[in-house]
Amino acid sequence: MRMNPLTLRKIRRFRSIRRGWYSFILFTALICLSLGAELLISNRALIVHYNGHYYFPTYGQILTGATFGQDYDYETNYRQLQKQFKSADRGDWVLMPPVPYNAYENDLKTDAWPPFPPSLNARHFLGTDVVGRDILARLVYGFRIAIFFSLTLLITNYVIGVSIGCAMGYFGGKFDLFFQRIIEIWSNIPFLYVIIIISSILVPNFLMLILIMSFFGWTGMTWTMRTVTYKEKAREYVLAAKALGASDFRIIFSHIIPNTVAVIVTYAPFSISGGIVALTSLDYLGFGLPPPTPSWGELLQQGWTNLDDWWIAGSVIAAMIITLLIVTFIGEAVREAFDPKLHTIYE
Amino acid sequence: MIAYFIRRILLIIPTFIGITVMVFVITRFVPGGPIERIIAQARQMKTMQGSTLSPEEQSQPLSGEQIGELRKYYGFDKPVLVSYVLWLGKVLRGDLGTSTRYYDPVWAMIRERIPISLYFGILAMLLTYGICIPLGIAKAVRHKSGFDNLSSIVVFIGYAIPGWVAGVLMLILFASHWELFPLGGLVGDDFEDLTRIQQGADLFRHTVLPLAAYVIGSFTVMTFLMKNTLMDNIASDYVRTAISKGLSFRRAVFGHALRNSLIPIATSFGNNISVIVAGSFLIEKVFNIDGMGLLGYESVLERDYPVILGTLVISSLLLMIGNILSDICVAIVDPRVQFK
Amino acid sequence: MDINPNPILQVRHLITAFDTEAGIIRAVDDVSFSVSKGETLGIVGESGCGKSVTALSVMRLLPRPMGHIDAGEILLGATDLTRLTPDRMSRIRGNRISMIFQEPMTALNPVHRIGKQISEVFRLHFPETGETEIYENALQMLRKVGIPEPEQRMREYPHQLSGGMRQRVMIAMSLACKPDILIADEPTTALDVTIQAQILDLIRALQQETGMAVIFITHDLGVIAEICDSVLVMYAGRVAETAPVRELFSDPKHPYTRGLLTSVPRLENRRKSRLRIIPGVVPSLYELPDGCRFQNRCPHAQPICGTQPPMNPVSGNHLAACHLSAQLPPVRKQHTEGAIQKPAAGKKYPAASQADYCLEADQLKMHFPVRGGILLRQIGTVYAVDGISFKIRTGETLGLVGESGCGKTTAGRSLIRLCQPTGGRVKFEGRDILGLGRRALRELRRDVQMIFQDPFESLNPRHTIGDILEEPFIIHGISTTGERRSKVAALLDRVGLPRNALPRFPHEFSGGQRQRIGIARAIALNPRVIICDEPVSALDVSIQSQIINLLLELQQEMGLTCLFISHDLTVVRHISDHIAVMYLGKIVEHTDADTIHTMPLHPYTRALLSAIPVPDPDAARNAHLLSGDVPSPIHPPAGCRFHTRCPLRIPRCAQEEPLLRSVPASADAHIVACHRAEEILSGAL
Amino acid sequence: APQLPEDIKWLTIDTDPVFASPEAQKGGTLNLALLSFPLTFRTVGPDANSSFRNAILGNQLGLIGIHPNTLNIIPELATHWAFGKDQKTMYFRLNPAARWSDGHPVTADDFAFTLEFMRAKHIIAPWYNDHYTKEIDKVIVYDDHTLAVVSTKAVPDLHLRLGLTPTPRHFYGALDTDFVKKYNWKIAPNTGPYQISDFKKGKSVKFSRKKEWWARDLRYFKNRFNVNRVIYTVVRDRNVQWEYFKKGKLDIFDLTMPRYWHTKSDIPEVRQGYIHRIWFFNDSQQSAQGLWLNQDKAIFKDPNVRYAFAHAMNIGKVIEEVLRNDYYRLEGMFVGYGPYSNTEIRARRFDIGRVTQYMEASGWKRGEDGIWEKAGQRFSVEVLYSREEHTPRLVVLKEEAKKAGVELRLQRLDPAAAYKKVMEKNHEADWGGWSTSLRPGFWEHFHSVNAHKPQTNNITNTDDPEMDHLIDAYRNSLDETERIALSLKIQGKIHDTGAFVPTFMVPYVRQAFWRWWRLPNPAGTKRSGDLFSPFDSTTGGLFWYDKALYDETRKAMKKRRAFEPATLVDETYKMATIKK
Ligand SMILES: Nc1ncnc2c1ncn2[C@@H]1O[C@H](COP(=O)(O)OP(=O)(O)OP(=O)(O)O)[C@@H](O)[C@H]1O
Ligand SMILES: Nc1ncnc2c1ncn2[C@@H]1O[C@H](COP(=O)(O)OP(=O)(O)OP(=O)(O)O)[C@@H](O)[C@H]1O
Ligand SMILES: [Mg+2]
Ligand SMILES: [Mg+2]
Repeated sequence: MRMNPLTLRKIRRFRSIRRGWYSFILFTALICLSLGAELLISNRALIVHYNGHYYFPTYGQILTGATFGQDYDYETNYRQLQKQFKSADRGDWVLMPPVPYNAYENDLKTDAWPPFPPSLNARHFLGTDVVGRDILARLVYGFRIAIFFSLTLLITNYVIGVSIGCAMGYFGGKFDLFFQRIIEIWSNIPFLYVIIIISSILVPNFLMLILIMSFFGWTGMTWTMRTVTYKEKAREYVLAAKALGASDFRIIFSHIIPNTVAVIVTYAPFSISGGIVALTSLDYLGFGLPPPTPSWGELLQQGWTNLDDWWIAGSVIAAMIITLLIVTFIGEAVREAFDPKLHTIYE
Repeated sequence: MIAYFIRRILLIIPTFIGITVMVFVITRFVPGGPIERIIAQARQMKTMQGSTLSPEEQSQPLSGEQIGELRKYYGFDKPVLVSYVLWLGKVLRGDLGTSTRYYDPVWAMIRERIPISLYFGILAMLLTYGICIPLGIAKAVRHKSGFDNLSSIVVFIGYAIPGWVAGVLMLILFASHWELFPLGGLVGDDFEDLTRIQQGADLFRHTVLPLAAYVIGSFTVMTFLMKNTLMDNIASDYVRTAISKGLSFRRAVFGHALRNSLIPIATSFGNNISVIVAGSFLIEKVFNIDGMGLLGYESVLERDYPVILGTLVISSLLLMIGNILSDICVAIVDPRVQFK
Repeated sequence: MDINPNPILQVRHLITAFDTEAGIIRAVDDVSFSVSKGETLGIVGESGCGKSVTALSVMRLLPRPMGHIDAGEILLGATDLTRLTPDRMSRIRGNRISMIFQEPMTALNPVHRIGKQISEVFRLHFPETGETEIYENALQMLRKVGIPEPEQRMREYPHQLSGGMRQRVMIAMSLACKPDILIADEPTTALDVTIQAQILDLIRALQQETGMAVIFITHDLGVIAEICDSVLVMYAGRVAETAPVRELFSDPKHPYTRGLLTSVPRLENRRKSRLRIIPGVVPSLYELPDGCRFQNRCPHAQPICGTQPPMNPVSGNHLAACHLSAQLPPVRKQHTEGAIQKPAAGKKYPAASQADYCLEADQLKMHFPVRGGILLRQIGTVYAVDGISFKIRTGETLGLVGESGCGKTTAGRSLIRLCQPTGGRVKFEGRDILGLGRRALRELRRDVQMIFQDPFESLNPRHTIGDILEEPFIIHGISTTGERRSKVAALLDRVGLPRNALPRFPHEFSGGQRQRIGIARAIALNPRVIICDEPVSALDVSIQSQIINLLLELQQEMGLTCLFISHDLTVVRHISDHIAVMYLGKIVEHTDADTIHTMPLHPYTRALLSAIPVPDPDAARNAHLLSGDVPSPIHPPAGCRFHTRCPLRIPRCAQEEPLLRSVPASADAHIVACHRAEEILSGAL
Repeated sequence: APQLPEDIKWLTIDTDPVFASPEAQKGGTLNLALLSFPLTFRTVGPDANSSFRNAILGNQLGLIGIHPNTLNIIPELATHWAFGKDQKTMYFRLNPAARWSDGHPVTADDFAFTLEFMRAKHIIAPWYNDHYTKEIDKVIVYDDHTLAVVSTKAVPDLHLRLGLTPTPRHFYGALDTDFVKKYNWKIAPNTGPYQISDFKKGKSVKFSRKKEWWARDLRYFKNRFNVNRVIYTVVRDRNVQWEYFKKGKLDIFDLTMPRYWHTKSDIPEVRQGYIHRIWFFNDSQQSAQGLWLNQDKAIFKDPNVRYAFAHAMNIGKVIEEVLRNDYYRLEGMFVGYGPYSNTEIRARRFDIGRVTQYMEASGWKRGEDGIWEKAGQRFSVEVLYSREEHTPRLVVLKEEAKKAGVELRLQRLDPAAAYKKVMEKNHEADWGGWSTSLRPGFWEHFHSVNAHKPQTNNITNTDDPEMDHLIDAYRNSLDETERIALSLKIQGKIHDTGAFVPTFMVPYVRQAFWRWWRLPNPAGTKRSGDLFSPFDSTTGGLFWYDKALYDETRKAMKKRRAFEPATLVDETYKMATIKK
């Protein structure tokens, strides 16, 4: 399978738009990092050396304190263990990730109360939130959720939107008219209202939210797809396929849709940032993922109610701006690469 | 052409009915409506006051009969469709009903909010068009120059941050920290006691931040729409023709390319109307502005069905009329369009 | 090296380059020429050879910042245009030099009224003129270019005008200031032959009136022969040859010019004969060979061609950029190489005898509804195809000609049910096609195939050549994957494409190659009938002949029955056995290919034939120039549909629709729909 | 006209201590904030029970009041009262000086009208309809200033039930179907010290002090209700309210939440003494905050599991590390009810050992992820709550519970939805509190008649015949000592059931106020929930505005001169049980 040289050219053009290309690299790196977040940010040790054995607690079942000779049955507190091993000095050691906290645990102190400001010493690089959870950890895990949320949302939205939009454009006529009305109705229904209804009947989880959001989100893509399909449909290669006896299904999926990829791809980054913003807004309003799921909206809410603790609002707003900006830059570069504007001036 | 618009207007009807039916039906399934609130209130009273009644008598706060009467009072006693038709009948007579929370006529409530939304909306629109069109032109002509890149970055930053987040940020910085602007609201508390000029200044101070939050995102779309279409148009044949007639490039751009580039902008005009009136509840919430957005949002939270439906009626009508207006705008600027 | 004694415009060693993504290309490389007052210089060459860029350079209208003049001078009188400030250049444009562009559809600003666009020129160059005077002048110009009802047109928008009208408006605009030089960049390419003839006529007349110099750019040698005094032949950005028009046609001294002249099909050629071709394709400007740019296609190439040839003077002002111009053999008058033999009847395809009709259409109608009103009810009908009948014998070719919009494509498509005809009957080998169910229709598609006009549009840009050629087999579930591969490879061989084309994508090929792919796809399933919808119209002359040859070959080998649609009578005549001429959805004349040329009986056919520019400066011309445009197929004129433009109309034509009938009554072969056919036949008209 | 019984023993009290300060001066404006504009000025009917109703009702006096410190009956509209022998009737003699705000005298008939009014269907308040029909039999009017109120049955604490407030017949007249709409924004005449004088819908409500209030010199009202105006302004966000307060646009800010007390209020204005802070302990019924376990859910059928659950809740840690040791552990469901409270009961403390013990006793084992398991069931409990502010507490509980092998799944629903879910008894554990009344009420929450059916308050679905028996006895007894004994016993049983896990109580109020506001000493009463409550007839209106201090402070602020910062702690009424 060879890459279409047109596509290759677009990719090359994309890479030549440095702002977008570096954003893309950064974004991919961020996603990869967040995928392996457990290795960087976790309260589980990376390696424990105890009694001559090595343990790798990061993934898998919990190791209770008893495993390492502690007197409790719940999950080992590795930070404590590290200190203990150090002071005991019997050759046992614990290697913790750079940020030795997970996104859920409350790092509380008896004589001081969260939120704690950023501290290199405590390894809370961005400080803690109002319950003593590490903000960096919550940002990173929140990012992971948000990004997968918007990716999944993107896929569901596009699958539905592209199919329906394509069908509308391809079949036209009554079918088109009918769906136009449906979409008009759909996009007018107050989306928040439905979210509230759903969240009042059950707590929205990841899948539910995706379902609800795509229930309303698919319409966005249909209009564009419809117009694009109309255009593609009139092109001669479609006629050629028809003349060969190709079925409608084949024409839509093998001929038209591949040709609309450019449109789909140019819209995708903006949909991703849209997804992130939507999830954050919902979380902010309290209709998003249930606590204690790490979420940016919840942090933003915290930041807003604790303006004096600037690092909360500061971290999350900065994270949001950076992420969205990166995605926007990618989107813009993709658009530019796929649809370069002729820059013409005359003397 | 007229037939086209008449058809468009006729098509509003099924859509309108579809939207309102959907929402009407949904309202019937949301927990926490007025009756449930009354029941809850009754229960609360009951706990507080205690009761001496014998156990057999009643363990629930309200009897079925009482609930029945409440249902009647709020019009929940009839089947959904029947009450929908009744409701629709009233709407057609211009009666949007009465709020089940404030017991004010819904239309009065909406009417009170519309000027505020309009105020921000029109300002936002003026600001957006006023900035984006010249900016778009400048960027199109100086594509890929330092100016273009820099302004793109600025505009993209604005685009990346959701308006309400920007609002929060601005409020923290400019209102709370530096105290340059007030913390929200549309006018100060002492507004009435001020002179005209002071009132204007006060209004201005209150307007700056929310307005910025409103427009920050729309800049990008508009600017780039302008830029891209203008670039397309400059590259098109007729501009070359114009120059070959002896026009300078500048005059060709302003005299020929610009008008064609305004067509897509005109298309967005109608949509903006509905956006204007709908407002953004997130921003309104942050800045404590009593606009349409907040009204809608609060009515949802408070299950104020008549208000929900009322705002929906207004906003969806406006949206659909806005779409038609867009078409009309396009028909005005573009002699080619032939709506059939 | 002045060719003209008294040049008004001199271009010297012009180099124009473009910065593109893939690098810098020199679209115009060392081009020199000159024009003097009243002279018409033709620039001819294949697509992409730099004709337009040359013109734009002269106008200083290159799209900045990509395009720039790198060297050379453009002298208008004594001023070097390349050195003028933009401001002063503006004053020259439209005033002393003006230009007409190829695309009349897009060259006018769609949102300004015609009047405004014309007046603008006056306003620009004569700022002191009053409004009424400007209006009068504009009106005057419109009248001059032959626009009927100019007052009304002034108030209209470009989209309300037909292509020919728009081109007239363009001409009016460019002549408004009585320029010294008019540059016409393919002003007629997008137009029909009849309209083209009108426009050429107009330009010629105006030139005579004002004595301006005209630079006429075209790829059509016929047009050159018709209106030019001298010719500049360009090839891949360079000048190949320049000569006075007669000399060029009688004694071309560059092998490329020779190739061009011989590869055009001519009415005097033998039908179905193999055309001379220039093999290969124009090299891309990105990978030009050293030395002569034509060397890879040149039949006379020699080692010396690896060095840049100088402009060798042949005589007076005849120069050719060829090392070998002096040694070339003299041109033979014989332009074709031996005819291709028709397949002997019953030899390869025993079932089909010559008398069998393979495809028959009977009163085929395709009406498109025009919807409107509040409820989108039908408020009108486009009579795109309005009852046409014909029969094609197995193995023969029927040519369908007519002007743009007359319903040729629609006829072709409804024949094979790419759109569902609204009436009539179509029979394929005796079977009725229109009644077929979904299944049967799919089966039918194996036997009836189509080749499309636009070789780029008709190939899915996202599919590789392999995918494209495999698709017919996949759709019809023929063969295993392995077998398919070999079949596809065989197809490539057949249409003369390299095997390594398989994994590549359509746009990696030139137009001619892409059309070969389209042909390969059409013949993949061994069809019996092929509908060719203008398969060569979008191709360059040198490529056109290659494709025509290929089609002829294939038809002969496979015994294909063909419906060949084209607006180019010469091509159609060359390839067809019979020809049907269409006008506004109806067939107006139908006979065998030779007769139509020698004895056209319908005034429309006559006009068509005479409007075709012949690549021969000495040919007599334009006895039957048509006026006006083709009427709209929504409201076809009553009576004879042609009567609105017919030079021979009589009152009866407006009332009574002439029926298709045999003329002379006895001969079955010549049918025509004209009340006055007999008079024409008798030579009275 | 009915005859007053002969042998009536009229009672009145004018010897209980007064609690207002004689130093108080009249004047000033108090600026307060509302989170949202009230939905109505009605006090009955739909949406009338917003927090703003307290402001309106605070200006509606009743026949009698309760002394906030001694809990004795004190006069309000009535000067004298008497108890009938039937233990169903109370007699009242009205203060002839009592006037409505529109100048009409308050008469006995206005009380009769209260009954009519409350029973009217048109007010769309079915609960009131019921209550005034089923609890109160009638009002007997003897003359303009003498009346009797009769309960439908003999009950203990009759005075808590029969102290009606009057309703102005001359204002309402005959009620109609459009009552709700018509009176939504009407300002009804009242008998209290203030009346709404102005309001801007959606923005502010202004109360003005009546210059010639008829009760201003009565013993228990003297030196109270001092400010001239009270302005409530709508500020939709508490954070913004805080900003308003800092700028002096609001006079009072509530600092009960630890974060506000400890960090947020650490601002220059406080450090320089412009703003004072007070921590005032009170002593009244504590609302029953805690986790309510639904015993109808399979997992909570086993008492051992319930006990284990209680022991897995590390409330102590939450108090210590989230609530900054400011909150107190609630030990049982009925704390602060005086003799009625069972002070022996101790809430179950976090104890992994006990959890293990209980769970193992019931045959559970820890699973691979450390959570208890038995027969495919995990010890995973869905905790329902609705207030965002509680999330921090719950996430700490959740993390701690994990150590004890219990998984909490937090489910935050919008209040209406959460309420509905609880009422349908679909919750597993509900995190919430129930408001209080003067005496413990058990029947609602623990009697089996209310179990296993929707829309009742027995949300633990407690169904225990023995408990029923005790509750019935408690309800039927008219003898105070017996009732107290039963109450203590029932509370013991509730503790044994283990279906309620008590969490926190906040037996104090903390507020910040600008320096020119003065408070009496002690700053409030035993039952004060808000030291700057401007209206309430029992505890409100004790503070006053000091013009001199105002001027001094403003001048100092202009000159940037600081005062001694002041943070008062008033432990006069601190509960005995929490005294260190
Ligand atoms: N704006 C441009 N940017 C880059 N390359 C260009 C541009 N315009 C023309 N060219 C290149 O210059 C070469 C000459 O183009 P030109 O338009 O002069 O050809 P032409 O002879 O007029 O062909 P045609 O008959 O198709 O009009 C082409 O190969 C084309 O690729
Ligand atoms: N789908 C359609 N709906 C309505 N009208 C149509 C449709 N297709 C073609 N027509 C009209 O039918 C007429 C004939 O069109 P057709 O494409 O067959 O002409 P043609 O002879 O092939 O012209 P050209 O040389 O430009 O290709 C035109 O006027 C065209 O506008
Ligand atoms: Mg060209
Ligand atoms: Mg065609």
